[in-house]
Order: sequence, then structure tokens, then C-alpha cells
Amino acid sequence: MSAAGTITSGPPAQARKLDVARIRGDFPILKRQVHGKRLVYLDNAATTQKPECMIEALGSFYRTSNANIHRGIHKLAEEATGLYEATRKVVARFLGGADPHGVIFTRNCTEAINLVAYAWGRHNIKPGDEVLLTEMEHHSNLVPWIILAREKGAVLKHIPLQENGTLRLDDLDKLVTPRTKLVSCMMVSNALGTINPVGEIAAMARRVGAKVLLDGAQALPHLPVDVKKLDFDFLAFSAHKMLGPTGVGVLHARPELLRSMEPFLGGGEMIREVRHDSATWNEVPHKFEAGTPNIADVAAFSSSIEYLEAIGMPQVREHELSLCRYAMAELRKIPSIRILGPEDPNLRSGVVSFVDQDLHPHDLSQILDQHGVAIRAGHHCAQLVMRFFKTVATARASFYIYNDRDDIDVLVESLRLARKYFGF
Amino acid sequence: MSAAGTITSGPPAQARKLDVARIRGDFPILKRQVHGKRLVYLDNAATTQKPECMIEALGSFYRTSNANIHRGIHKLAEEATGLYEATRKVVARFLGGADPHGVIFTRNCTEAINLVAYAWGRHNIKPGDEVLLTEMEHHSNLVPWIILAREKGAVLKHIPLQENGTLRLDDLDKLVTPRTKLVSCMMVSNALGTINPVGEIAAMARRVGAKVLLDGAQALPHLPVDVKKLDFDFLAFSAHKMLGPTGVGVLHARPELLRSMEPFLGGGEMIREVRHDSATWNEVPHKFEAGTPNIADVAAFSSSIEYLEAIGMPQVREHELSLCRYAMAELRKIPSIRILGPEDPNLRSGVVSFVDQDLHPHDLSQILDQHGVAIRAGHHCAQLVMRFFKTVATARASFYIYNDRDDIDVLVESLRLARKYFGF
Amino acid sequence: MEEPRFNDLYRDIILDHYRRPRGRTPVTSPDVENEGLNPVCGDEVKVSIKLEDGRVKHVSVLGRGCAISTASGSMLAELLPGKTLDEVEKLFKAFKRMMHDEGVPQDVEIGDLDSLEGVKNYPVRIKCALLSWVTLEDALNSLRSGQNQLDKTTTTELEGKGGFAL
Amino acid sequence: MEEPRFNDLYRDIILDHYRRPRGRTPVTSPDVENEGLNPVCGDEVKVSIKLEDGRVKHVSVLGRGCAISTASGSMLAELLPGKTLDEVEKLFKAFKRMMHDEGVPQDVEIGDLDSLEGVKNYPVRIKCALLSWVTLEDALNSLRSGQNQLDKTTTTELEGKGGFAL
Ligand SMILES: Cc1ncc(COP(=O)(O)O)c(C=O)c1O
Ligand SMILES: Cc1ncc(COP(=O)(O)O)c(C=O)c1O
Ligand code: FES
Ligand code: FES
Repeated sequence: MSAAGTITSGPPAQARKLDVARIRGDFPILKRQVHGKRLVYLDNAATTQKPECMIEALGSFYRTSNANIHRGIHKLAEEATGLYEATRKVVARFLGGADPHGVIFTRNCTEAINLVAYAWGRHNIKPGDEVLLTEMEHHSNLVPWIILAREKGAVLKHIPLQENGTLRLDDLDKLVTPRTKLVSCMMVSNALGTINPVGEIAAMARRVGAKVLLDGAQALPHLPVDVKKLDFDFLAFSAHKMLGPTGVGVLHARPELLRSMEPFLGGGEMIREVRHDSATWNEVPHKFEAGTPNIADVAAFSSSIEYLEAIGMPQVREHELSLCRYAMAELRKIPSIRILGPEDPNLRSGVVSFVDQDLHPHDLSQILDQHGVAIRAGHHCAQLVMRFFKTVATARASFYIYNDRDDIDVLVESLRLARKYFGF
Repeated sequence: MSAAGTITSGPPAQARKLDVARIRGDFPILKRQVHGKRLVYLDNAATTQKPECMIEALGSFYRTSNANIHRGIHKLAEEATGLYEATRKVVARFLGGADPHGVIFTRNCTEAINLVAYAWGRHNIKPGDEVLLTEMEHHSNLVPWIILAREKGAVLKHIPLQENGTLRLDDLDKLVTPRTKLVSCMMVSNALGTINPVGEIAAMARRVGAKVLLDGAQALPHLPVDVKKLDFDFLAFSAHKMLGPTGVGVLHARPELLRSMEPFLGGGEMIREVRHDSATWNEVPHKFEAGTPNIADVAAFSSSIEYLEAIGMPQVREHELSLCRYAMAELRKIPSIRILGPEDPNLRSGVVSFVDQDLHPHDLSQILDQHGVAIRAGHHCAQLVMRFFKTVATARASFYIYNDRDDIDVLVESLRLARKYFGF
Repeated sequence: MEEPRFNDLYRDIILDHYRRPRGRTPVTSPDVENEGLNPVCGDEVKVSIKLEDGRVKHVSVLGRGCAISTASGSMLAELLPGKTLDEVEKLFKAFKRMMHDEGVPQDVEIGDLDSLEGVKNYPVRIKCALLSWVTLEDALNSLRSGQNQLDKTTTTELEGKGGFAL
Repeated sequence: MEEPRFNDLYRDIILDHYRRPRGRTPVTSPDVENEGLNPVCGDEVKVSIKLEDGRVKHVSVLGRGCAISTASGSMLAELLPGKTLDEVEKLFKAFKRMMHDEGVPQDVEIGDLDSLEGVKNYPVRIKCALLSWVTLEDALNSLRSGQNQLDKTTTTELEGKGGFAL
């Protein structure tokens, strides 16, 4: 984990182990069968499953406290507002004690990044300015900048990927120039599992006064993150990848920075005063939450975070690391399989991306499905990574708190059977 | 309803009555007590309550089918994709047989309107061009255009409000000019209840070739709407105002128009191919749904629509009309109360906005809350309307399918007691 | 149907101030004046003060608002005359502490403001109670920071936050 | 652990075509050629045809894809030689109907394509089966609409929709 720079380092050796059997009991979907087999869910980098407490919180919101928030003077509105705003504080706490005024709820990580591109980017990126990305980015941290660069005549640069699945930082000091206005980088790769040295990258950005955006979509769910120890201006992530409901993302930034920005979406809630052709803005974070928010899902998201906090993020990390280590060792026993990304499991999160020289990932995935095993096959919204590795798709198994070695054994055995079935 | 022009007209006289007692049984929250009193929920224009079937659909999605959609080749992903896309078809059917490719899911009505402002407006509105709004609009249909006009040097005009709470159309032919590029208008006012003659307004817009956006946030939940009989380019509304979950909005437009537009948010799902500094777009509607959508809520939204369809929108309309008529008659018996908006209940939806000459709406609302009555007090995100009527706030009672005359009796009696309590 | 019962919110003293608010005679040529807006509801207030020998002589609190804000403004108008600006400051701080449920210092005489204590249980309404007070506070702050007299602002950042409670 | 069982998807004929695909010898100076992309997975195919006396003489189907798309392309290469363009068109239409579960006309000989029928139950995979066919279809369409020969496009709008099934 040391490569992760300012991401807080791993757990103490004596960290208590996860009680996976008990945890599984909290996830109703894991009781279901797929094609008559036990569901082995290994598609966690796409989205995680949800604990009963989150599902219950959601139902209970609608069954007892549902109302529109902020402006209503009645009991339900008060309760709903309380629940919605409570999550802002829970998120701030989860981030290591952030200012809740700097926590904005969006639909997903993608919208959080776009918010920065529109509300900050459009007003701060000028023709000829440079935005530095990496060759590893998820499309959600590429396309907003492609659109912006095209519109503004700005230049996109990419920290290159190298064969071992990490970023090549050798020329970082040349990639960052006085024209660099923003460095936007993922903390953890969804396609390779690589944990990036975002501290080092941010430090270089600071030398030229560039802003730093961290895409934390694959980091916040899996690693202990303390924003006080992390150097960034914007941090984006999605609730649905960390036991939370779909439809909730977070953009976190310092309130002063948010105050200095133009608004993004216009509408109810985000205004102070509206006249026929002018308007003034509400305070942050409300200035960036136009219209009726996703109240119920935000309210329910608290339970997901509390569930993770109860387990402990260092423990989550330790668990995934041990699964990842085991999975890599087992997969290496199938000679036709090539694992992408860092060889050292310590340098990656619980994501294992691989290709079989004879079988297409989509066929693999289809066959695994017959065994109840859900993995993802595809480009993982990282076509630059695929192109770098001269493929169009990989198979990806990604782990979370309810997975164990049994799951990996089923995965590996199914892969063997798939090869056999196809006659290899 | 004839004033509504192309909104389909009212129900046949023999429409079957709503069985309110049975309907109430379907809404778990209505069983709860507030301050020891039965909850009388009259804040439906802000958001409606949710039927058990929708809450159940949501829970069941997470308990049995949760997965990320579109790209996964495993059972859960298939099921989740099926449920998500099924709602697109259900929405299209609810709209009177629209093309599902023209149904885009957003967070809310506000985002749907902003999508048009960004993806269409920024590329089609030039300096000096005019956008015609009304003085009645919700902030969500004002602020996006204020922001756009400021950026583009465009001119905003407003169809004026008149004392009776309707739009003054006398000078419409002068307000619409060859420079008018867009007419954006609410179908039904959330602040006054007025049903607007959008057919007439659209017809005028067409004479100069302007595009037409209809804000259907208060129309789709309450009136039968058939898009085949309605002249518009963009139609926006929110699920949470029609028994659906928070976090889901809809933008509907012809697929050809959507295809001709630039994308809005960039990221996963909305792309076809991504290179280092260029990208091509996925087909509509996916082109406008960047990142992981609000899958569960969209999936669950089907149940809400099906619930409304089972009741029948003409029946919903008839029910609200009768409640509105009764409420207006009862409120008129309190001489200190002045009702805003059209005198004729046929010209309005189930929204009654009023002021008491002695009591501030916020105090009223606070006292009503003690009686278990939830109304809304405030500017209803319509500060232009408030300014027109020389007030800062009104009290608003708004009805839906689970309300009945009893509810209105409790409202009116509580108002009397409030006056007494304050010594008037 | 029974009368509503608020043990804590609309106390009799509040209703009395609401029905007959003090400080409604406009102060002419005020030494301190400011306008404040409660962004939650759109209500506005104008607070004006005439000083004499370093003490408040006349106060007016004009504008429109709810019972809570009207009563609170009326109490302001009742309590201030005779006080030095430092005493006003102390009073404001004490009242703010009360609204945030932090306890009122023993040595501050808060008079009828006492009756507003219940408001702290209604988060949306706290800004109502504070409206005229923060409006004045803002003006005093700019007076103190040298921007002498007559500092008018049409909106007031209530407690430096505005917007909704969070 | 048992072997997986697909009654309907990966039939033996498909696996056979996958392991030993036909049409892998590139056609030189083709009369019809087009490249197609399956946007769901990113797989690409190049279909080339050499005509003689109005009939297909040689076919090559190159590129990479899954078992379904490879087998389907291989069957295309096997079925086309000897056919007129009208017959190809008919075959394509029949196959498309099969994928959309609309029934195959009696009078069309579809050969091994038969074995792909199960794909219709796997919506995400339908584009795999159709990839080489729509790629060819696109080329034939532009040929017919006068844009003579060698119309290359790097991406193909699968069934005019691309994107995800809806
Ligand atoms: C007429 C009208 N338009 C737009 C909106 C905005 O809807 P939402 O807050 O769901 O985006 C509302 C909701 O209050 C409304 O009543
Ligand atoms: C690294 C990374 N960034 C961004 C995203 C986008 O997240 P969402 O689809 O929730 O917006 C993802 C999700 O796949 C991701 O893995
Ligand atoms: S409601 Fe406006 S000041 Fe109280
Ligand atoms: S998965 Fe790409 S063509 Fe089948």
C-alpha cells in the first residue's frame, strides 16, 4: 500500500478477521440461486450488493418519513430533512472528518466529475491550457475532459501506462507544465486493480499550482481513506459501489473552493433569490443540488457507511488483499490465463483482470454464469487500457466483504470446466 | 380542461369513483400518526407518498436482481437490465405510446430541463436570440435559462401572469418573434394550480419555428396526457411526484432530435469508442445517461405508473377536481382567507394556494402540523409568482388519490383553530 | 377537535408581541441600519438604530415575517434602548447561544427572549428568531470594522451560512 | 462440479466453427468489403467478398470476437459462395428474423445457422451473432445505392441502432 502515497496505509497485523459467514447473512441476494447454483458474486467493481439494513432503511424512509425536504414545515418534512442531512455528516465522518458543507450529493461518480468539468472547468480552463489525466482512467474521468478540451481548445495529456499495469511516472515532471491547470487521476483502477501513487502525482501538480481531482470510485469502498492526509481539491465517488443504493454519488471539496465556483444545474433549492432574468445562489453545498434530490437513497446510504465502519476499513482492505493474493495464486495455475496489472497483490485492490488465450471473456463470463459465478467481461469503461494491452476485453473478478476462498475456488474450477467444454 | 388545449380532455361523466379507503390501505405511511393525530398529507405537489407495491419493488430489486446493467453477461445483470429497460417502455406507454428510444432517465425534472439547456441550448441559442418563458414558471424552468442567457447574451421574455392566476396571452403574438428559439412553459402551475393552454402557446411558437419545452412536473401525475396529441419537442417530469421514488426524472423527446444534439454528461455507458482525446457517442437514449444510472429506482418506478394506470388517469383527474371544488368552497367560508389562482376549479389541478390576512403561512403550517396536517408554506420555488401577488409566501394544500373530503374538513377546521389560537 | 398545544413554541408572550409588535415607528436618520433576508422563506426585515451618548436611543424593526420573527424583532426593539453597543453584542451572543442550545450566561438579562427558547426545537424556525438580530449584528460588525454608519445590505448571510440548516 | 449445460447456446456445431473457423484466407481485391464493430464489446470484424458472374466466389471473415460471432462469421463464409447477392440478402433477412424470434421463412436454406437459434434467448449476445452479417449488409446496401464497390466504414450501426438492446 505504500505506493498509494497519502492513502492511509494498511491495517495493523493483528486486525480482526472478517466473519464472512455472518456478513453473508446480512445480504439477502446471496441466498439466491442462479441456474440452480449458489450465487458467487464477483462483479463488485461494477456494483456491490446491499445489506438488509440499507434495504430496510430505504423501505422505512418511504413507509414512515417520506416528504420533500428543506422547505417544509411539517413533521414528515422535518424528519426527511434530518435523515438526508444526517447522511452528509456520516459521509464527512467516513472521509476522516471532512466539513459536511463540502459534501455534495450527485447521481453517481460520473456526475460528480462532470460537475467539476462544468462548474469549475468551463470557467478556469482556457485555450492552450493542459489537463493531465492517466492512460488508465475510466471513461467517466476521460470523456468529460475530452468534451471540455474540445470546447475550450485545451490540451489533454496522459500519464502513460506500462506493461506491469502501473503508471510510468519517470517523465511526470515533463508532463506537468506551467500550462497544467488540472490533474485528474483515479486512486484505484477498476480495470487493473492498480493502486495509484496519488500523493506523488498531486505533489507534482502542486508545483505548478494545478488543481487535483481524485476519482475515488474504486478507492473509498475498499481502502481506508483519510481526506486530512490526502492532497486534493475534488474527490468523487459512488454510493452503489460501497453497499449503497444506486442513484447517489458524492463530490467532496473544500467549501471555499465550492463557493468560488459557478453553479452547475439551475433550479429549485440551489437559489437564494430569483428575478425575471437574474438569480443569486444558495450556500454550498445546496448551490450544487438543484431540484428535489434523491432523498430516500441519500438517507439510506448512511446505513451502508455505518455497516462498513462497523467492520472497519482496514479490515476490509486486509480481507480483500488476502482474497486477491489467493485468487492470483490459483489463477496462475491455469497456464492459458494471463493476469493483467501489478504482480504484487499489495499494489492492487481486490480486482483481478485476466484473459485466457483461447476463450473470449464474454464466452467465459457466459459459461461462468451457468455455474452461478458473476464476473464482468468487457472493456470496463477503460478502452485506453484495453488498447494498451492490445485486447478489446478482459474477464474481471472483483471481491468484497462477503466473498471468501470458496468463491474463488468455484471461480477457478469453473474456468477449468469452461476450457474443457470448449475443447481446450 | 378545455383551456389545456392539447392535454386530453376530462373523463367521461360515468367515470368510476376512486375507492379512497382501499387506496389508502396501499400507502403504509398514511397509517402513521403525527403528534398523536392521523396524518393528513396535503403536500402532494412537493412530493407524493408511495404505494407499498413501489416500495416492495425497490426492496425486491436489491434482494434478488441487483447488478450493474447493459454490459454484464450474467444472470443478475440480465435481470437488472431487463427491469431497467422495461420501465422505459412503461413510461413510453404511459405517455400515450411514445418511442422508448426517446425516454431519457435523469435525476429529476430539474435535471431534465438542464439537460436541454446544456445539450441543446448551448449549441442553438446565439447572442440576441430569445427564450420565451412565463412569469409562472418554477425556478427549475427559469434558472437554467437565466444561466444560459447570461452566458450566451440571449434575451429572456416572460408571458405575463394576470390577477386571476392565468397567463395573459393577449400579446403572445408580439412576445414570440423571429428571434424566439425556444418557448419553455409549465403545463400546470405548482404555485397556483393553473392549467396552462400549452397547445395555444406551442402553436404560436411553431409560427416562428421555435422549439417547445413543456415542464410536465405537475401535469403527468394529475392529468391524462397523450403525447401524440400534444405539440412539443421536450417534455420533462419527475417520478417522485407521481408515486415514484426520489432520484428519477424523465426527459422525453423525439429520438431524431436527441440524435442531433451534443451529449451532456460524459462518461461510461454514453460512449461508443474512446481514444486519448476523442470519443464517439452511443445511441440514444444511452448517449444521455452517463455513468451507472439510478437502476433500482428506475426499475421500481414501473410499479408506480402501473398503479396509476390501474386507477386510470381520467379518474385521478376527476377525483382531484371534485376535491379541489370542495376545498375551494370550504375555504371561502373563512373570510380572512384569499385563494390565489383561477376561480373555476375546472381550470386548475388539485392545488389550492391561499393566504390568510392575519397569519403568516409558516405559522399556519406549523400549527396545522400539530393537527397532523401537512401542507406547504413558502414561495413554492416560484418567486416571480409571489412577487406578482405582492407576497413572499403562500400556504398550499395539494391533493392526490388518497385524499378525501375528510382531509379537507380537517384542514379547514385546523385553520379555524389556528386563527383562534392566535387570537383572531 | 382540540386546540393545538405547543408547550414550547408559540408561548403567550410571543403571540402578544406578534399581535402588537414594538418598534414599528421608523427611526429617522439612524446611526446604524441594515436590511436582512431570511432566504428560507423570503421574509425581510429592516433594523434601524439611533444612538445617543454611546447608547441606543431609538430602535425600529420594520418588515414582514412570521410570528416568531415578528415577536423576536419586537423584543429586540423593547430590549435595546438604553444599552451600549457592547451590551447589545452580549445580548445577541446570549440569544444565539440559546437558539443553538448552548446555554445562556447567567449575567445576561434576556427579558422576554426567554419565551423564544422553545424555537431551538424547530430547526427551520431558528432563522426566524434570529433574523432581526443577525441583521443588526452584521451592521454593527461593519460599523466596528471602520465602515462607519449606514451600512446597508439587502441580503444577510445569516450566521454566515444562509441557506438551509445542515 | 458438473460440466455446464447449455441446451440452447453453445451447441457443438458452434464450438466446431469456433475452433476451426472457415473464411480465414483473406480475399484479394474484393468487390465488397466492410468493417464492423460491436459496440457492446468492442470486437471488430472485416468481411470481404469477391464476386464472379454475379455470384459470390470467395469470402473472408477476419477479426476477433467471441465464439458466437466467430462461429456466425464462419457460417457466413461457408454459406455464401455460389449465391447471388439477392440470395445473400434473403439469407440475411431470414437469419435476422431468427434472432428476433420472428420465424424463418420455409423457402430459405439456412444450413448451420440453425444452430445459432438459441442465441435469441441471450439478448446481449444477439449482436455477436449478427456482427459479420450486418457488416456485410451495410456494404451491400451502399453498393446497391450506387456507392459502387469498396465502401469501408470502421463502425457499423448494428441494425441501425448500435448501443445496447432496449
Ligand atoms: C412545475 C414544476 N416544475 C419543476 C419542478 C422541479 O421538480 P424536481 O424538484 O423534481 O426536479 C417542480 C417541483 O416542485 C414543479 O412543481
Ligand atoms: C474508477 C471508476 N471511476 C468512475 C466510475 C463511474 O462510476 P459511476 O458509474 O457510478 O458513475 C467507475 C465505475 O465503474 C469506476 O470504476
Ligand atoms: S417564516 Fe419567514 S421569518 Fe419566519
Ligand atoms: S462478445 Fe464481442 S462479438 Fe461477441
